[in-house]
Amino acid sequence: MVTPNLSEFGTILLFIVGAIVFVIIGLLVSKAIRPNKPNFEKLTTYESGEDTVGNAWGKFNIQFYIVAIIFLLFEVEIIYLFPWAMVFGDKELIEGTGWAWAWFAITEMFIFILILALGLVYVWRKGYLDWVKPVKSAVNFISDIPKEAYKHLKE
Amino acid sequence: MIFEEILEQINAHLSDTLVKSIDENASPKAIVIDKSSLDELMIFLHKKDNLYFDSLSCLTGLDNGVEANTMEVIYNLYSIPYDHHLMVKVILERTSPILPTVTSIWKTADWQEREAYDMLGIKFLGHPDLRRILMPADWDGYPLRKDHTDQEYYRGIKIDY
Amino acid sequence: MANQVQYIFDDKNLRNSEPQKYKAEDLKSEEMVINIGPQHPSTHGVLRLEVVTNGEEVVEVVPHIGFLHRCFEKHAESIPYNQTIPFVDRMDYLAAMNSEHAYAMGVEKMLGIQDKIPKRVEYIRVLVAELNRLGSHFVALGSYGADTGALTPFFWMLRDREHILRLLEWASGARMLYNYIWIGGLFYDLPVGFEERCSEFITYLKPKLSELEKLFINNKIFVDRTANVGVLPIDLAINAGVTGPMLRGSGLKYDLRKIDGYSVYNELDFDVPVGKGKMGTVGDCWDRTWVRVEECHESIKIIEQCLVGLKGDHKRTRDFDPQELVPKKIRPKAQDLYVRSENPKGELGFFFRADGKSDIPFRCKSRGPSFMNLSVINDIAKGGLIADLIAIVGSIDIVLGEVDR
Amino acid sequence: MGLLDQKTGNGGVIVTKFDDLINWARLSSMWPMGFGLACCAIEFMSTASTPYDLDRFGVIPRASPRQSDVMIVMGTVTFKMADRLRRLYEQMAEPRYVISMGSCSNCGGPYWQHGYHVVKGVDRIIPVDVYVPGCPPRPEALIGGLLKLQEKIRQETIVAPVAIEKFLEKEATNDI
Repeated sequence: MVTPNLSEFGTILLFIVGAIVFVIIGLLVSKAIRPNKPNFEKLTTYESGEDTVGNAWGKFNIQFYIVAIIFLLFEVEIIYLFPWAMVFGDKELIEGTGWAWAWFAITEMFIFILILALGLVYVWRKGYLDWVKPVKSAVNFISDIPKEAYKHLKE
Repeated sequence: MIFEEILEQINAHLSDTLVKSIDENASPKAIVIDKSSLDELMIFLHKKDNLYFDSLSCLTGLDNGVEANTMEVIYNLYSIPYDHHLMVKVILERTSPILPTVTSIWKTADWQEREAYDMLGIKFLGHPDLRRILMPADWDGYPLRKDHTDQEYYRGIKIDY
Repeated sequence: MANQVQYIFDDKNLRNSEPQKYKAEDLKSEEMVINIGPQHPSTHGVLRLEVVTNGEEVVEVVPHIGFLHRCFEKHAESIPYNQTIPFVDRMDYLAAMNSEHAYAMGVEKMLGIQDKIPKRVEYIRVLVAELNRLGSHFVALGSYGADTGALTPFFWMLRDREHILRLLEWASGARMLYNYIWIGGLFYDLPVGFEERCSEFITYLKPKLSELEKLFINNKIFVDRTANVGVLPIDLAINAGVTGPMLRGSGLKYDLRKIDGYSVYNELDFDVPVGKGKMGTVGDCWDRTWVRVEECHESIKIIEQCLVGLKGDHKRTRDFDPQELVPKKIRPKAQDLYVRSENPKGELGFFFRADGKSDIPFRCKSRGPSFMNLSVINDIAKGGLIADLIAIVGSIDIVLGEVDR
Repeated sequence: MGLLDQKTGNGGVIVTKFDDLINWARLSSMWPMGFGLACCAIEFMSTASTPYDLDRFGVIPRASPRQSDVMIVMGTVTFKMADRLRRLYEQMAEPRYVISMGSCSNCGGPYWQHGYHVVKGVDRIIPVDVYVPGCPPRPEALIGGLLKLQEKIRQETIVAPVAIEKFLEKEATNDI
């Protein structure tokens, strides 16, 4: 069997290049086929048939920002787990140290996760996670006619 | 509470010169009043404990044509607790049809008065925002007037067939 | 010569024809104006809602209507009484039979022949009107399911409605807009075998309705989406002129078929469902939908009684002519008249002014129930979320032909 | 659909013209924009649902004009709606077609005489490809309209008709 002179990463590179080329061909062909006649009306933003009011760069409520930050925090935590997982399952290391490596790695990771879990508990208890629901203002309309007048029409 | 008793209540509690005339063969029976006493009568009909006209079923604007030179606004009132009807007619002169609003009493009058203004040009004093409700804002003329002729083009589109 | 395009484009056209209430400068810092505009799947037609929102919360809703104003009142005062019936159909195109029934009753009352209408005609009118009420409620429930994210009820309901359309087409010749109830009688008598086919449909329909309740009305997601949402208190409902399933959903037993007892409704026994707040507070979206489903059951009861009546003592006889009382020249004497009847959406009223000289009404104003029901949307949608606003618009069940007339 | 299938038959390899392939792709997936105005919209709903299924023609109602190829004008077009209709038509992506469903949008329909607020035919606002008569048209009529539009798409070609342009240019030069 001819030994492939491409290294591991070579095949991955070929795969990536193939994917990119495939996509570009698809886009170019459809760009060539479809008619392209932009005019002012067509480029206006679509808002179910109406003009838009104000621009889209409105200021958002602060709650969205807090939830995004907390999400980002735990996302980064997961990224740190990837390199750890690669090293943790390494055969030679585990035999070499007679399982000591496995125990050391797992306890170290648990400590790392526990600290972050502490952060989550703090955030949860402080109430930053729960969404501030708008309180529905009851319709305060008092009719001049007393309720007893409709008694016979209400069971 | 038939029509005559309602009339007695009105004459007893308000001035008896208030009801200008009675239209017997209208169904429900109608009273014709002057626009100056509209507010006072409507509040009385709404709040009086044995009348309780709590729903304004239908508010109709009406143009009697150029030669009669009058316009009418007709209120159809109904009382849910006592299940009786009343029709109140107000006659206005055609050149400047203006009368007070009743939106403070019935919230349903808000849109109906805007529609009467939109269709016939009847102005309601004290209405929160008297704008056109059905026709485009830049449509000129009031369509339901007897002497209304459509404009020739709107946005460049021929209106008539 | 075919019309060539005459439209003159100008980018201020949109603002001039229907100006916005809120300009960009008079908005607070994080408020935004969104147009749930004329072309939107959940506005059930061409309704435009200008919604001022603060993040997800709806601060104010400004409804803009008039996009389907088809000048009904101008037509009604330009053509004779009997030729206006097709235009009455096209006002509430989901419940054409009920609207025709109201209009015909009004003109008959003006002519003074409303007591001489043969019993069989009255029973046929009530039968087809109740069938049309079922069809209207089916579209309301189906599209409300589509609004809140469940497409199955939409297809189920329109499949069942197809049977009704075919029955009414068999009777009157048209699927949706019939011109079947004439002033003084009917256009055709019921075809032979109609009663049997109709009772077959009713027996087919009953399990379908209970199936729908299990799948959709008592569905946990639907209940969470609609319970305690858009609560309409009874005082505001009465004062704002809201009628029909919306008013009954808020807890008032107010049904014109019972109160006025027009046509032969006083001979039939059916009861009026009222919102009891089973899943939330009284008068929320769920109650309105539940009242509509219960009304479907009541309509089925009425249809069964009508069928018994039509097969029993009001049987089809050889010399029965549905058009015998239809007057050739309709010229009522000079009078004003206000007639009202119970449409699937609420109280449909017609105000006539006949001048006695011609057979064209001097003025005919129609009071559309959806026009009034829609006017409360700002009060009940304010403060909720945008998704709740969509659920509220669906629960009001508006038909734009009737809002704009 | 007749375009591509008579070219197979021997082993499933399709040899076809470029135009046929594109037209076949376009006509088998005509996505209409949900532009329901009045009674015709309800008739479209019953056409799109169970007994007269539109999905078998590849017709899936889309909510926004950006993703739709066909604008089915279902109902009465009023003057207030005319500006919006024109804008929505302009916002549709280019190979776009218009089906005018119902006599209201064909010519003003029952509102032709006293309808001061009704546009007497949607072709006064946008160019129309197929007119479907009826008030409201029966579901079969609407499906017929869709098939008629498919026939129209079948004859389309991407290559500009060069011969006619050359002839017009020659015509224009020698009569100055």
